[in-house]
Amino acid sequence: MKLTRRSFTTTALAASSLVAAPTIVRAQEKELIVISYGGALQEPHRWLGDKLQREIPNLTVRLVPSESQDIVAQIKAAQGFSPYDAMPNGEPPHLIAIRDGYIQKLDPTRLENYDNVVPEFWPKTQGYGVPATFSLIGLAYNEEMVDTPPTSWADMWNEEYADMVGICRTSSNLGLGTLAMTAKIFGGSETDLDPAWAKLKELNPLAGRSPRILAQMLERGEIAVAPLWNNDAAVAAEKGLPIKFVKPDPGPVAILSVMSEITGARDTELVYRWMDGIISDDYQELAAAAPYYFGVTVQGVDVPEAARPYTPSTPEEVAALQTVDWAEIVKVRPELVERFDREFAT
Amino acid sequence: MMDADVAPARGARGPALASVWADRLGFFVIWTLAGFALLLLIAPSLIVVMISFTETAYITFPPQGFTFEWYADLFSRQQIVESAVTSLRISLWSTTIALLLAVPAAFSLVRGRYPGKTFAGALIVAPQMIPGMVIGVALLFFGAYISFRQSDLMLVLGLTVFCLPFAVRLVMAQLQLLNPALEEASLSLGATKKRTFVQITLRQIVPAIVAGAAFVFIESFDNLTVALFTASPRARPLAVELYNLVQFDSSPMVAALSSLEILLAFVVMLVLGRTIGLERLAK
Amino acid sequence: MIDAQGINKFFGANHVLRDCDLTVEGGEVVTLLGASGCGKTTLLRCIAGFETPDAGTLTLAGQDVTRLPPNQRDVGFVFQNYALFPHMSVEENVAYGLKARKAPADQIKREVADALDLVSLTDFARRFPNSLSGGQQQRVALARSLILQPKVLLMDEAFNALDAKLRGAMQVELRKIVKRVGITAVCVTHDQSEALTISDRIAVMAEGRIEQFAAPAQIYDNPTSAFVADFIGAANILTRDAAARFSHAAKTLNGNAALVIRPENVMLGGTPDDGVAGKVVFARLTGPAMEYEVALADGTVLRALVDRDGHVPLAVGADTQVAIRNPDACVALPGAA
Amino acid sequence: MTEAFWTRFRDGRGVWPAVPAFVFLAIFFIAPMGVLFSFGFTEIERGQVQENGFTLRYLTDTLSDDLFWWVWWKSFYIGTLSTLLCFLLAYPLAYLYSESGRRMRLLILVLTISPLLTSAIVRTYAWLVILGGRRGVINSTLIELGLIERPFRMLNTDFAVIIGMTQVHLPFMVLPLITVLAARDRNMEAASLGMGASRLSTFFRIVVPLSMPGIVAGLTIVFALSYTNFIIPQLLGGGGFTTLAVQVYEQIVVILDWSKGAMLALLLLGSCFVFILMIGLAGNRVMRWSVKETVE
Repeated sequence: MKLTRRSFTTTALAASSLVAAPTIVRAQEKELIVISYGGALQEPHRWLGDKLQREIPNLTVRLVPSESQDIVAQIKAAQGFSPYDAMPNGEPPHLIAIRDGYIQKLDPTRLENYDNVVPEFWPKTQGYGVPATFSLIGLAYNEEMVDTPPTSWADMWNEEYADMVGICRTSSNLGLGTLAMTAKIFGGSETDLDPAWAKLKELNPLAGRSPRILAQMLERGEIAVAPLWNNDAAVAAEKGLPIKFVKPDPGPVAILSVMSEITGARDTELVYRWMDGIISDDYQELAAAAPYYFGVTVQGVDVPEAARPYTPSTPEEVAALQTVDWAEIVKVRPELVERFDREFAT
Repeated sequence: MMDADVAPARGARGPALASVWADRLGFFVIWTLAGFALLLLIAPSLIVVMISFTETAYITFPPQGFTFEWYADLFSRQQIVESAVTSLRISLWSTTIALLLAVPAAFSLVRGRYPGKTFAGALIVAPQMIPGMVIGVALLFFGAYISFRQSDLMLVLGLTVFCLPFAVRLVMAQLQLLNPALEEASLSLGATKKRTFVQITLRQIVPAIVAGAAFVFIESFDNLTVALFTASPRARPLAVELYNLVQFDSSPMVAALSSLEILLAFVVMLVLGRTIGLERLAK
Repeated sequence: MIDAQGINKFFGANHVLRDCDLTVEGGEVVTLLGASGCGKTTLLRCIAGFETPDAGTLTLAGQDVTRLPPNQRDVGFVFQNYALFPHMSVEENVAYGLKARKAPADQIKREVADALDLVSLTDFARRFPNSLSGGQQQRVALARSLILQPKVLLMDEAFNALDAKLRGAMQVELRKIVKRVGITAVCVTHDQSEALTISDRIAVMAEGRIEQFAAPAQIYDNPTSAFVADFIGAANILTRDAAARFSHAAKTLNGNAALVIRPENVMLGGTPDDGVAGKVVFARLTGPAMEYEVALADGTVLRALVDRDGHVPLAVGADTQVAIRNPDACVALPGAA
Repeated sequence: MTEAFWTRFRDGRGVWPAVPAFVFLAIFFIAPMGVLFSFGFTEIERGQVQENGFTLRYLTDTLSDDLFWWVWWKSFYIGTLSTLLCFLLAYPLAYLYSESGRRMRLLILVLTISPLLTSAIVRTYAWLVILGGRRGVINSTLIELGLIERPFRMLNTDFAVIIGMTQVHLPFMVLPLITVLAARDRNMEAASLGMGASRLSTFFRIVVPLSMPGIVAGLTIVFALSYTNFIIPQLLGGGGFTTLAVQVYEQIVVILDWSKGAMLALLLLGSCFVFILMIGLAGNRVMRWSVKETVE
């Protein structure tokens, strides 16, 4: 190829117009940036985003798939100029976000669907954000690798699964949930986690950096059993992989996800439209359906039959749901993250 | 000094038989390692491309069936397409800025005569010694300090800092090879200094500028370490998107996206090979 | 045409040109000759304008150009390795100067054709420099300079890059072309035979000074210093005492410090009364003549060049008589040998 | 533009053409590095730098922390092993290049340069596919062939990280070696063979020592890259795998302790420089012959 002056000029012109273009277009746009989940679990948010984009002219809804941890780092760096508008948080990071002032108090009068929500969920939000969905931490296993499926939390320590158990780092809710649950069944508590560390270490587990990565490890057959989110297990099973989910005795851990307005959001009105959408029947029906099986937080939405293995479907199962005193856990979260390295660094 | 295995030359006699076999074995090992290195360079790309055509919804080897579904899936995802455009835009900016800074700096560092030139040279190539992550983190902190937020601009600046040394060094290397007599010849033939600069000096370092541009562009396009800390969440570059996909999504779509990046690399290499030759690129 | 007066140049503390005066007439070919580091290239670059003298004035065709940049001087320069632009074809290289002067396209075309014809490279117009031989490259460089019809053509070691055989042929070729064009030329070389071949006048330089500036024959026959005598051709330089043994030469010596005797002026095998006894220590054939080194009794070694016609070669170790053929052709030098 | 402008630009006379680059680097490189440095010695709470917050706490805490030294050792060991493996593979390849004809050379160049133009994530991703569990390329092939029944655990091990780093950094080792090996003076080898040395001993006694400059350059750059890489350990090492670079990321992004993160980044950078310096000094010792002796 010979570089002539003309071809160079043409390229330069084309390049500069490409560079300049988005700035011109963006000027008249409205934008809502929402933290979302990664992979297939993002779809319900996508659906709601598309719906809002149809309803509101010039609106772009951007979904940022992320584990919420690095998002909080960015919000912190932005010092009050958050680049994001709304985010769903599981209970532990929700408490941290309230403490550090990253999210805003909810004004219930601005929500049309406020009364839709099962009233018991409201206190858990502590007045910040709307209860979006809930998910379960249970045990997932790879059918091809396991002869007798686990039925209780204690089964993780079964001889059969020796060296084939995975756990998630304590930087995630999944990891914290696993830790808290282990503490509970082995005589500890939220304030006394030492038994849990000892028991987990006994497992000689393979650690996953994040829940999604842990799920992938299970999918690839690197591990046979792992505490996992019901949603991730459901998505993997849907793909045709031999992944099964059990609600182990005495019960799976339920964690509520709260959708909140982030401090410094640019267009509060839009954020409220989004939160209202989250607690609408349409959205909840979709989120509860295959293959996501998110737990619903509103009244009157039926849980589909196929969701049975993944969600609490009988009153007994609802009663068995385990809760954790997250306030105690989040106080020491940094130490717990570091402790993981100290215990499990390989 | 006489070593055991270095036989002294005794007339026309060759090395001892044992040493012939040692030779064969030794070189067999050397060529085997070379072959393994070649395999290591090519196999991962080939496997990723193969996987991208599988019909299963998860990654499996050997791939089953043949489908373009994952490529279609890729282009139907607005977010991925947008991030590709973002990366393109960011890369063009950082390439332009890096070259505008690098070319004059290279002239000064090669031809200038002033005290402290060595130090100046060391300063300009210093970012090369700093891992991208540290540059990204430093910019993030610096931004927090002066209320300069993560944005396209911050990303462009970070990438420019990171890539500047490559561009400067490439242009400097070429300038050092330039024969100053060519410029004198041009002047003695009556050309103006501007004409001499444009037609002789600049024209001669065009290969270095093209190579520099290509490298800065590709590095900016692919960079994750700087981008992770400086990119605007609103317009995330492809590398960050891909990093998330690898972690969050186990579908073969990731393989499809990777295959396209591999294809892009080959196209760029073809262009570079045609314009300046790969042998020169190696240096 | 060229008038350089009192040129001085320093590179840092290094005094590379010392009071150089050089006057070149129009149409004359002048060579700056000297060993490497003598300042000849610097002087040439001063004339070209690549260097500015620290003292002295330089006039080209009556115009003071001392501080003028090279592109305004109207001089042509042929570089040591020709400095052909590698990214341009032969044609484009030759046309470069005219294009820089914004000459009309048809004129450029015509003149490039003429110039290539002059150096017999018409068939190579579209080739690139890298595909040409050294001699061809040199002719391109020459054509590239000549096409602009400069007042002066400057050449820096223009034959260096050629092999020995081609070099001789190209020197003759160059002299012919330059004379045909009638241009004033200044060349730089360290090769005395090249200087003798192409020059009308030679300026011998040493340590930043012009030692002697004269026609080749004048320099050869009447060197003004031992350095010049030694640099051009071979020379036996005898001290006063050594020279005194040769009775005929005493008159020429005339009280000076040293005597220059060219080897061809040394005669071997005469009778003892008109010669000095010596012993052959080295002998070789140079083609038309035999060259000997003969040691005298006091250890002085003389070189002698003897025409082979009717000469019976002497063996190493043979005793012989050394004499001077023509005492008038000897040159007496006032300084020390 | 004036003639003077172009002269000065062409000659690069003076500092000024480099000034824009200097200013740029001063603002966007030196200053941020300064902030990073100062953050390592400052109390920061919720993103706010505290008044009179100077502290050596982070330095002393880190240096007295067993975990830090453990992680440092891990980084060093992973970096060193993958650098050596890189060298072991790159040298024969570069030698093959120098001994090959045009076509083979082109092939080697294409295969070496093309990974440089592909993003590191793509190449790391490939290892997830190759090493990953029972569906991975290696295990599924071995099981298919009936050689093994239970898949090897390859992903999420030190081995995975080392092999991943080796592959990703191989071109950086190959290129400098190609440059020195292809340009070498072959008369030396002819002389050695002529004196009766075997080919193999010629290779080890003549070819390898004379390519020392390329070796040092390759080792330096590959070590620096491996030692500071945090993507490959994160993707291939598993949740329990941690190196200094990973710790920096964890502290800043997950634990949100900027001061500690900054301190770790400084220690990472400082120790990296020390190792690079050591490689350079070792190289100089080996290459004593290349130092020009001053002749009096």
